[in-house]
Formats: sequence, C-alpha cells, structure tokens
Amino acid sequence: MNETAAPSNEETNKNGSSDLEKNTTFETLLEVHNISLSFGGVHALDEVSFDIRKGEIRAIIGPNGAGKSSMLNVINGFYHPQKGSITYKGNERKKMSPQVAASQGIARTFQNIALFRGMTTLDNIMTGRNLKMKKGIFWQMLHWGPARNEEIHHREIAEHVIDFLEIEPIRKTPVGRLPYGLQKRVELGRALAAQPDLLLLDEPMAGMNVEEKEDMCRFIIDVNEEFGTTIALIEHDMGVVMDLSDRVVVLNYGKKIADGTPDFVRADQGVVDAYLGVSEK
Amino acid sequence: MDMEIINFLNLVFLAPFVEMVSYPIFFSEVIISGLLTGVMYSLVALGFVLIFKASGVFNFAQGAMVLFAALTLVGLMEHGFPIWAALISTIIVLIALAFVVERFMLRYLINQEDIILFMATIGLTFLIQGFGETIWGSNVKPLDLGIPSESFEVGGLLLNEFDLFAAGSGAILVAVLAVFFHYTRIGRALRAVADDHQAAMAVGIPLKNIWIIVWSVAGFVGLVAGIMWGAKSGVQFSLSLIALKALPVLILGGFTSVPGAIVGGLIIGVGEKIAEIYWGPLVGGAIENWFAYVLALAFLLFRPQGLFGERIIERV
Amino acid sequence: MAQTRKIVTSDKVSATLDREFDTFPKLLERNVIKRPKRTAMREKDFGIWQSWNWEEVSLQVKLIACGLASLGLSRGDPVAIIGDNRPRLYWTIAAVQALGGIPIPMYQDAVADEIKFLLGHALVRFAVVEDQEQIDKLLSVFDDCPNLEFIVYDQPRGMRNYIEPYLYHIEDVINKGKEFNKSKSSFFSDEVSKGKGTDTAIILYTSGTTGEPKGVVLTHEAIYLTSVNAADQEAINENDECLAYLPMAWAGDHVLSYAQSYAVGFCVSCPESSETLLNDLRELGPTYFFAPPRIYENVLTSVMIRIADSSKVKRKMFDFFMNVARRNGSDILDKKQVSVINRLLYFLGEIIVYGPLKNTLGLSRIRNAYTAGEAIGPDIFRFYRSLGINLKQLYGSTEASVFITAQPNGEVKPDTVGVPTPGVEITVSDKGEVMFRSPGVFKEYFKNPEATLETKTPDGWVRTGDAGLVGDDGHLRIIDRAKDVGRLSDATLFAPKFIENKLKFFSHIKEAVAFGDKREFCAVIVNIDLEAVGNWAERNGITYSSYQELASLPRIYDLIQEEIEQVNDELSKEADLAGAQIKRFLILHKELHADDGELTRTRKIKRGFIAEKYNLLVDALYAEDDHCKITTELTFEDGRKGMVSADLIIRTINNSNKLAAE
Amino acid sequence: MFYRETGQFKSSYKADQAIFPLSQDRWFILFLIIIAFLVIPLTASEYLLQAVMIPLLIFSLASIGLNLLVGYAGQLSLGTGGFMAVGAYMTYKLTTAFPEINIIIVFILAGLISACVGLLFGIPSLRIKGFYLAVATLASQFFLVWMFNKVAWFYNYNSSGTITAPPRELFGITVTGPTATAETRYIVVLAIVCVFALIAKNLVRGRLGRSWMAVRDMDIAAEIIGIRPFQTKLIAFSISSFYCGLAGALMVFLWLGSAETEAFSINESFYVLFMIIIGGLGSILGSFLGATFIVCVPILLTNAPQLFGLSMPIDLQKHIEIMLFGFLIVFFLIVEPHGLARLWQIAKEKLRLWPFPY
Repeated sequence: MNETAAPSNEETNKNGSSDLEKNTTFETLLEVHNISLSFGGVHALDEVSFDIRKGEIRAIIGPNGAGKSSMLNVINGFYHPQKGSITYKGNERKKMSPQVAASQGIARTFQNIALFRGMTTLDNIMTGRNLKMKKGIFWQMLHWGPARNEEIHHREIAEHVIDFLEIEPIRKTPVGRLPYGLQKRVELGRALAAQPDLLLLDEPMAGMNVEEKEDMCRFIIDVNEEFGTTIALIEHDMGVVMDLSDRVVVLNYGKKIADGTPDFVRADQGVVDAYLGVSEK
Repeated sequence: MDMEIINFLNLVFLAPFVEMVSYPIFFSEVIISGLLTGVMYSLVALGFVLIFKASGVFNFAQGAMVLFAALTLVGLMEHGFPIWAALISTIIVLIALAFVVERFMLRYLINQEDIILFMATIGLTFLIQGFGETIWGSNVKPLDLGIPSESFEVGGLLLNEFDLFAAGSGAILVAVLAVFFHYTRIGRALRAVADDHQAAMAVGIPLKNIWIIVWSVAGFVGLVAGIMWGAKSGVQFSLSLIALKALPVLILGGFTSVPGAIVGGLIIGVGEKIAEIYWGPLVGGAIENWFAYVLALAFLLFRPQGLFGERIIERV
Repeated sequence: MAQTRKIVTSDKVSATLDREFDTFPKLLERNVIKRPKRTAMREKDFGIWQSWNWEEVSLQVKLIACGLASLGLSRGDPVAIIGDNRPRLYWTIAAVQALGGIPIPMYQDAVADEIKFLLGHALVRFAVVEDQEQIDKLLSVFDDCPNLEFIVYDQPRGMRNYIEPYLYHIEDVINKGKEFNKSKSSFFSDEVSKGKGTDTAIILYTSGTTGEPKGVVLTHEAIYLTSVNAADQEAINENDECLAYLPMAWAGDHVLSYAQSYAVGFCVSCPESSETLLNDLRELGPTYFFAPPRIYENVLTSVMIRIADSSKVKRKMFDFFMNVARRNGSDILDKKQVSVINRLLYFLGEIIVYGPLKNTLGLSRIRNAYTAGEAIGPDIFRFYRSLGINLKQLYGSTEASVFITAQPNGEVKPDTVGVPTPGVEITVSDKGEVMFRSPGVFKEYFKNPEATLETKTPDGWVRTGDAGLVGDDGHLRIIDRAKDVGRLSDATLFAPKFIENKLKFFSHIKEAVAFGDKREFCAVIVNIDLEAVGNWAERNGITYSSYQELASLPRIYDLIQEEIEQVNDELSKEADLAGAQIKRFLILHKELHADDGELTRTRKIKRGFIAEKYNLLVDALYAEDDHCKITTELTFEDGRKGMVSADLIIRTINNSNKLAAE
Repeated sequence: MFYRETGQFKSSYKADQAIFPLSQDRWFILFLIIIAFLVIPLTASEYLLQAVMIPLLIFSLASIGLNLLVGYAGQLSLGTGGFMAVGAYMTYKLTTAFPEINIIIVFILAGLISACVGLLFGIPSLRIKGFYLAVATLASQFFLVWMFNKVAWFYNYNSSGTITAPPRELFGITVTGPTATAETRYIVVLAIVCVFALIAKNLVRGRLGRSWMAVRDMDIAAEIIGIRPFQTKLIAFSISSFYCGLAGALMVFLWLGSAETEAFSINESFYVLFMIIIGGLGSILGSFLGATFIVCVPILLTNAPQLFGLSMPIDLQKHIEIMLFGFLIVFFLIVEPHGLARLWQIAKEKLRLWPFPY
C-alpha cells in the first residue's frame, strides 16, 4: 500500500507514467486533496488526493466498497467530506450544494439508473437543459414569444444530443418502458444536455451486454474527443478501463493505493493484491 | 394602544402560566384528563400503526372501523345480545371484514403506489361507514357497559372511575399487543413483514394471511377504542372523526412505531387539553381541531421521521 | 426484317426538349423561376422535417459546385457518390452536372472490392460520400485507386482523427465555394450554360446478374424526355410527394427522386434512418411511390402477422371486409360498374378497415404507386389495389432511363406490365426477346463498346434480355429472362424465373432457384422467409433456435411442399409449361445474400453463381439420395466471413398433376 | 380509427410541440368549445347548469390545481378545502371592501393571496415527504377552516357567520349575487376555467412542469442536475393553491351564492383528491374527467331510485349513496389505478393503431 498524500500529478510524474497523452498541457481541472469522509463510524474515504486534468478520461477503480461512488458524490457536492479540500477550476471550495456544482458544469450519471421514469426520453434530456433556461413563470404560462423561442432553442440542443447518441426512434417513449441499455444511454444524454465541463460516470456499463458496452465506450470516447469534455468514470470492467482511460486512480477501503497510466497501474503490486483479495469482481 | 399590546402579551405568555402554578390541583386534573384522552388517541393510532407496519398501507379507514365496530356491538346489544355474545360476534364480524378487505381489495392493489392504496382506504372509509349506518341506522346510540362513572377524590384530585377503567384497559391492550408482537410466532412474522415481504415468507406465513390477521387485530383495537369513546359520548358518526385526531399522533410518533403511537397519543392528548383550557379562550376556543396538527408539525420540522421512526439516509 | 415485326407504341406523342432547359442544372434554375418558394426537398433530421425550397436548393448546389471547382473538378471528371439518400448527395449530383462532370452513384452497401472495381473502371477523381463507414471503405482501397484524389464526406461524426489531407468535410467545401463564388461570381452560371442536352448526365452501373457491372451512360436529354413522358401519362405534377429511400445508384431512384422532381417540380423527402423508415413513411404519406415487389411483400406480411395477433372480433371483421374489397376494390378503383350495395359495403369498409389500414401503412395519400424490377405476386398486387391503393406495374431498365411500359389507370392487370409510355416503341424479336426504342435509350456502356454493340442495334433497338409477348390489347407480358428460358432433356419448355416467381408469391418462400435446363426434370432450391415462416412456426407451437434449424424441420418441408404442389397445379394449366413441373426440392440452410455474391444488390438471384457454389446440392437433387451434406462460407454483417455446414433433406414430389395436364 | 395521421408531418419544432399535434384532436376540441360556449347555454335547463355544469367546471379547476401539486410535483396534499376557503373569503373581503374593483380582478387577487398561504403551508415539504406531508397539510385544512369560522372579521361580523355573494357586474351584466342568471354565471366560469386550464397546460409542458415531474420521479437526481427541489415544491404549492383559491371563490360567488366554512370541510379536500385519482394523476385532461365523474355519479345515484320507481327514506338513501360511492372508488382504483385519462390514452392509442393491435 504505497499510501501517499502528495498531490498526485507530482507523483505520476515521479512514476514517469505521464507518457504520450493527447493534452500536452497539464491544465488541472479539478483537484481533491486529503479528502476524508465517514458515515458514523464507517470511513468511506480516507485522506484521498488526486487530480483530474482538463480533457482527459480519468478512471476511478477499486473493489466493491472501496469508496468510488462516495468519491463522485463528494466531487459533485452530494456528500460533504469531513476533511480535505476540493479545488475546481482553480478556486477551492469547502462545501458546495449539488445545484452549485451542476451550475458550474459538473454533470453525472448514476450507478443504478436515476432517470425520471414518468417522462419521455426527450423530456428527460430537456431537464438537462433546465439550468440554462431563464424565462420566468409569466412567459411560461403564455408559452409564447420568448418562452417558446427559448423552449425551441433548447429543444434543438436536446435533439443534437439525441442524434449524437442515436436514440431517434425512442425520442417520445416514456423511459420507464425502455430496455436497460437504452436507459443508460438516455441518462448519459441527460448529462450531456447540460454541456458539462466535467462529466462523472458511475459504472456507465454496469449490467450491459457486449454490444451495448462497445456502443457506450464509443460514445464516451466521442464525447471526450468531440466536445473535449473531461470525464471521470468508475468502472469494474478492467478491459474497458484500460482501453478508455488516460489515467487511473485505484481506491481500496477508502484509501488511494495507486495512481497513474493504465499500464503503470496494472503493474502495481498493491493493485494486484487488492483485486486478488476480492476475487476480481 | 401600547396598553393593549402589553395586555395581549400578558394574556399569551404570562397569565396562563400564572394560572397553572396558582391552581396546581386543577392543572394536574387537566393533565390527567389530557392523558386519559391521550390513551384513546393512542388506541386509534395503534390501529393505523399496526396496518402500516405490516402492509405499508396508510389505512385511512381506521376511524370508520372504530365506528363500525362500536355500531355493530351496540346494534347487537340492542337486539338483545348479552354483552359477551355481542363482543364475540362483533369480533367475528371484524375478522370477516378483514378477510373481505384482503380478498376483494388489497389483493388487487398489491404493488400499486402508496397513494393509490391510500385512496382506496378512503373509499373503504365511505364504504364501511355507509354500510354500518345502512344496517344500524345513524342515530346516536348510548353504550352502557355497566361501569360506574362516579368521580372520587384522591388527594384533592377529582378522578373519574370510568376514565381510569378506560385508561387501564387501554394500557392492558397495549401490553397484550407488545407481548403478542415480541413473543408469538405470528407477532414476529408481522414485525418481519414490516421490513420485507420475503422475510415474512421465510417465517412461513403467506402474506394474505398476515394481512388478514393484522387487519383483524387493527379491527379489534378499533373495537376497544370504539367502546371507550362510545361509552363516553354515545356511539355515532362523529366516532369516525377521531381518526383525524389520531393522525397527528402518527406524525409525532412515527408511522411505524408502536411505542411512538402511545407516547405520541399522550403528548397530543395533554398538549391539546392544556392549550384548549389556557389559550383557547383567547382565540375563541375550539382550537383542539387543529392544535394537535400544529404541535405535530412544529415537532416534525426538527425530527422529520417522528419520535421513534427510523432515520432515513439518502443514497445515490 | 425489323419492319415486318409488329411494333407497339403509345398513342400519346413524346414530349420534345426545350433547348433553353436541356440539362438538369438548367431545369433547377427553371424551378427557381417557376416556384422559388415551393419546398423542393425535405429530410427528417433532429426530430422534424427540415425543408429547403427551390431557391435554397439551387444556392446549395451552386456553392457545392463552386467548392468542387475550387478543388479542381473540371468538365468530364467522374465523381463517385456513395451513401444513403441524403439531400446533400442529391445536390452534389446537380452540382457535378452543373460543372459538366459525371456523377456516378454507387450502392452504399457495396463492399470495398466492388467499389474498388468501379472507381478503377470509371477513373474516378472525386468521391462524395455520406459518412465514416463509406470513408473507411474508400481508405481501405485508396492505394489501389491511383486516380482518386479527393474524398468529401457529409457526416463529420467520428471523423476528427482522420488526418488524410485529401479528406474534406462538405461544409468546408461549401465554404470554399462561398469564397470561390465571391471571386468568380459568374463562373457557375457560365458553367451551367455550357451544358448541352446531349452531354452525359450520369453513369449508372447495373449490377449485372452475370459478370462485371456495366456502366450505363445516360444523357440529360434521354433522362429528361423519359421522365416527362412518364409524368404525362401518369399525371405526375408538382403537388406530388415522394420519399427517397431506394439506393441512389438505382436508376429507379435517380429518375424519381431526382430527374422527375427537377423536371416536374415536386418535393422529395429523405427519411431519418433506415430503422425509422416505416414511421417516416407514415408521417410523410407520399402520393407517388416506387418500390420493388419485396417491399410490398414485406409490408403485406407484417400486416397479416399483426392482424393474426389481433382480437378475434377484429380478425373476423378484417376478413369480412377484405373479402368485400377483393370482390369490388379493384373495380371501384378502375371506375368499373359495381352494384350499389357493394359500393355501400366498400364505403363502410373504407371507414372501418381500409382507411385506417392505409393510414397506418402511410399509403393513404398514394396517387400512383409502382412496382418494378421483378414480377409481383398476383395476390399481393390485388391486395393493395383492392384497398384502393393505385398500385401499378411498370417495366423498365436502366438502359431505357427506366420507363419502357407502364400500366395506365384503368387498364391494370396482374400478369402484364402495361403499354409503352409515350415515345417508346416495343417489339418482340424472333427469339421471343423484348426489344424497345425510345428517346430514353442509353448512349453506351461506359468503356465497353462490344457490350454496347450486342445490346444496341445500329437502328437504335435495345435488347432487354427478357422473353415476353405483346397481347392484342398492346399490353406487354414478361415470362422470363431470355437467356434463362431453356428446355428439359425431353425438350419441354422450361422457364425458371417464371417458376421461381410463382414460388416466391407465397409469403413463406423468400427466394427460389429452379434448375432443369437440359436435365430430365425441374428441381428447386428454396429459401424460406424467416419472418413469415418463423411466425407460422410460433402459431403452430413449433420451437426452433436458428434459421438453419427452422429450415430443416420436416413440418416446414410439408408446408413448402404444399405450396410447391399448388405451383405444379398452376403450371399444369399452362399449355407449353405443363411439362416442367417441380419434381424435387430442398430448403437451403442459409439465406441467400448479396454479400455472399448469391444475389445482386437489387436482390436478383445469380443463378449461374449459385449453381456453381452449391453444385453439390444440385447434383444431389438429380441423384437418388434424400439428403446431402454441405459446408458453405457466409459473410456476417460486419464483413467477417465464417463457415456453416449442414445436412440438407431432399424431398421428391409425385407429380399427379402432370397426368392431368396431358 | 378516426385518426388519419399520414401526411401530418411537422417541419418545425413549433408545430411539433403544439398541445394538439393531430388535426383530428384540434377539430374535436374546437367542436367541444363550440358546444360548451354556444349550444349548452342556449339549450341547457337551469337545473343542468346549476347542478351539473357549473360545479363540474369549478371542481375541474380545483382538481387541475391539486393535480399540479400531487400529479406533477408529487406532493400529496389534503388541504385543498382550506385553500378554497381562503379564495372564497378573500374575495368576499376584497369585493365588500372595494366594490368598485372588477370582480375578475378580485378573483385573481384572492387567488394570489391563497397562493401566498399555500406557500406558507408548503414549507414543511422542506423536511418531510409522503404521508407525513399529507397529514401535515391537514393542518392547513383544519386551521384555516377554524380561522374563518372563529375570526368574525372574515365574514364582516355578520350574525349568521356566512358569506354571501353581493351583486357584481361585468360589462354591465350582473354576474354574481341572487339576480345573476345561471347562464351568465356558467359562461363566466367556463371562460375562466378555459383560460386557466390552458395556462396550466403551458406550465406543465414547459421548464417548470419538467422540474416538477423530475422532483416527483426522483428528487435526488433532480437535485444533482441542478433543480432546486425545495424551491420547485414551493412553487408547486403556491400555484396549486392559486387554482384552488380561485375555484373556491368561483364556488361561492358563481355557484352557491353564499356559504359557511362547512362548505370547505375536509370532505371537499377528499372529493377533489378523488377527482384527480379517478381522472388520472399528472394529466390536465384527467382533472376534467375526474371532476365530471365525481360530480355526476352522486347525481345519478340520487336519481337512480326514482328511475326504478323505488322510494326509500332519505337518510337510508344517503347511506346507500355513500356506500356505493366508496365502493365505486375502490372498484375504480382496482380496475384502472391510473385513472380515466389513462383509459382515454389507451383508447386513443388503439384508435391510432386500428385495425392493428400494435
């Protein structure tokens, strides 16, 4: 367990693991420093530090209960860590509500799908635009003039997302009726609609069959490359992680045990132990 | 002008307390009668809790069941049944009711959203009420259990035998239920169901039976409550309204907690009595219709899950 | 010689060419003048039907043209166009024609090798393609195509990592065009006016049923005249709506979705994607519809399946009214005498069944619907007509710029393909081959004079390669491919296509290949229709795990055998074909597919190729044994190849009908 | 079956987002509106208007209000009666205090006041959910009714304790008070209901509506995509209360003519709740259907015995009626828990796919 609290980009340099990456300028988008989080007595996260660079795909892996989801929840302000600091877009923030996080360009998807089941695919994606819509209740009542123009403007953006994710045929289907794989896709769409700077994906491929996984991988890469969106994702499927991510941080029992490029991490003894320890889930 | 304000403040924040201290006997009498009413509330609330615990149904019809139980009992007695026979047959009727409800209503509404089930029980309320009154008529019926209701004095306190009896039997019932829940197989099963239905299966009792049982028990509790209230103020439509008085008890005590229902009932009972006696006159009285709610509400803002309700942790 | 032969022509006279507008780019200008604000093109995109009027279209065409010019496209340059029906690809055709270039649309589902051949054969310099998929194909063969210089793509999706310098996004081309146009504002109009009616408008490669594809060279004149002639006969006008969903490389689509649209001025719409096609069809509701028989078959099959799944009452009602329709529908459509009571019944049916049915199929606004390319099943044909859908047969070929004959309203018969369209003359050669002469006749086969010679006689007659006969009513009737018509060893006439079609008229049979030339009897290899048969199996409680298993089930064999016996029955009634009834058959374990070269891209069977590929089976059919082991290669969707092996049952049919015939 | 969608394609989002994208629907609605505005007033009897049409419309308005809160925002409320009372009493106070103000404006103002009250009683939704909240809303019900009952100021200290609609004019025609004809009152109610139904529809198909549904379906997710649940719920509470208040005002001024607090008892709340459940949660159309159902059923039940020539003592009849009513509710919830609107939807789907099952 090479437990270290040093800012991880130093560390990765030290490990010489930052070879050929597409963004040569290491502009740090988000940095978490010494984050500790506990529920009652349980330590979900313990002194975890790492950074996410602009435009990279950052994977967070680890055995079950390693605190991966908690980490995401901390990043987007749903949990408030007892210790540690988060620096996002250069300015540090102690406590922050999910709304603020969202309005600052952090969007996410969930481990178990959290779509609005009663609404259609289109409406779900439109909710992703809510923050960007400004017209007051009065105009909405009339649904005319400015309000309708705004509605149409955002509909266009939503439609581009739909086109991007190739879900045209289910545009007006209530998401409750969709198969699992498609629901995952719609959820991604909802997050994309917000045009985030930082996209958090919590096990985007959980429970998918091979083709669905391939599709999802393609979409994630496309998002990252076409919109330059920075992505932090949790994933169990090692293969996927290794293909997708530029850098990987490994958590185990709430502690960081490794951080670096996929190859570097794969080689790391601590990681191997951790995974053998839980018989590779 | 200022005078008025001062006067008002005095009336609200000073005078009542002064009164309490200066007439401690009266005050304690108020408290006791509050407690006694509280027991009644607890009984009704208990009915709610039982059903909610076991089937997750917010059974709005509990009040109607109280009325129905009492009506049946009195009705039978009017037809010359001796009290014990009347009691037994009433209980049988209630069990039958429970069966009918399960067979013709709950069975079809399993895994509907809560609100649907809730609505259904409101419908059931109308159904039971209408049924009861169609059969037994809606005029006020006195219920005499032959329990003396003289008042007597203990250390300057005026006490009413009947009230004590009521409180006593209430207490006994609660005790019985507690035993039932903790030491009998069915009781444990019922507790299990509350957590999850699979568990109930594991205990080896089919869900529908559990529901029948629990609705019967609730009916029985309702019967006791009905007898108490009925003996006090006659059996009539208004009985079904005490259900509304029991609701704040629920928020206070938590929908799923038996002790909560009891303690909550007592708090509400005492609270509203005091409020009524000492503050009521200021605003024209009759505030106990809503005071209980405001009390419960104020309380909720600090403890959303009620007195004994389990804490809810939100996860993503 | 030719004079003695009987020549049939249309009573209508052919249109003449308006010198001022003798090319399609010029026709585009005419539309801008005549109907500038009228919608010219639609595409279902981002959830709605994006629309362009003629003005906007001509602007786009202009910019694309200028852009291509700035890339160095010059007169006579061939330009490959590959992709689904997309407005920009259609505009590219016009743009290329405007510059005097030669557009060459290619089938979007063609595999890299096929495309490589065409690119090489036509010495293509420019390729304008739809998306990454096509790009990848081109790049895989780029080095083998020395002439290919520029590749332009429409959809940027997934293209960001392609650094090849010769790749251009069409937006960039259009922007170049804007610049170019600023500097040389008169360039475009000059180029357009340089065009002449006799110039080559387009080269359409016919996926020849045998050998290499041939590039049919068509002039503006030819296409224009044929288009307007057909339009005249069928009263096609600018108010028509048509859905462009057939391969752009197919003559039919080119003439409908491009030529006739430009000539007459109606609006053409492109579907959102192939998955949403039926839905888009339903939304749009075309008035002018063109499809090969299989489309109508598929639709009918799906209708029957869905009806079969509906409630008993509905089924009863449906059957009842379909009977009414079968009895009176076509007559009412043809404005023939029908009793009042029947008219009433039909009217009722229209409200309760036909109307809604047509509506859900998206065919309720049809004024003219055509089937062509192959013979259509009489039942299918009647079904649509009885619903009041004006479905008609049409006989045409790429060499004729499509239209040769068509069924005029009121003269529709299931077994003919109609009378010559204005300006067309047809005749039947001594060998029984249908020949035609028309203003639409193609100029030549591109770089293939000998083929040109053997198809096109000096006096302008073109061999169709189809055996047929002209009735006294002037209606043409096609029996078979001329070269396929053969004789059994006992010299009885054997028309395989004729038999195959009769078989394919059964919804359960997707494809059939008949053998018998110079053999002692006729035998067929059958290809079952997975959807239809699968459904039949389900309803009869037969379980199966794969196409292969389904195809091998005895009960399926029984099903098919029944149908074959029916065919034999019909054959026995045809005086000169009664001899060639089907004796033995087998059901193939895999679907015949174009990727395996068994079908052409237009889904015509390549008999020769199949006979060779499955020679084992064929031999077995003519041997005594009742089964045959075989291993074949097949290509998956993604182009990977694999092997399948199976042991196929062979059935013999005791032809009792044969006796009946004699 | 009656739908002919072929050819009804949309070439703009404006057209695609219309309330009634299909022309057949548009014609149908137009037809209904004509019937409602022209045919009914000219033909209907006093009884039909007073006993059926007017209450039907008023309750539709109330259920729209409640549906916004329960059906769309997912906040179960039992306080409808209370808020209706606020609307009614405020209208009374305002119009008696300032007789010169146009009655419509008074209605709106009263609505706004009840909106504020609603906002107040919505605050608990910050902490509590589901049934806890439902019970909490009962507080508003009881407190408000009690208040209007006890505080004489609200009914201008009159001895009877009732509020009575004074005559008020609109465009020179008396629309309230004893002299107003049923026809005029009907028309006014109808007009108001139409306008506010439209507004409601616009709200729910816009951003606000989506936020509501988001909070309803999964409040945590909503929070994380940047919707403020508390704010959203409060807006729902106040807008809902506005509608209920307005309905209450109309009820007294354009229907009953005068009322006591009894008219706004807990039973009102339940009736309106019934309406939206029967009609269909989360559906404006459903609100109308539900109201129609709940208003008409009792009328049918009361008239049923006469139809069969039976005569029974009034109270017995009343009891049977209650019983049947309860039975109907239960029965309905079992048969179609998602209400008439869902039935309508299914029927429509069937018609669109006719003659196919799918």
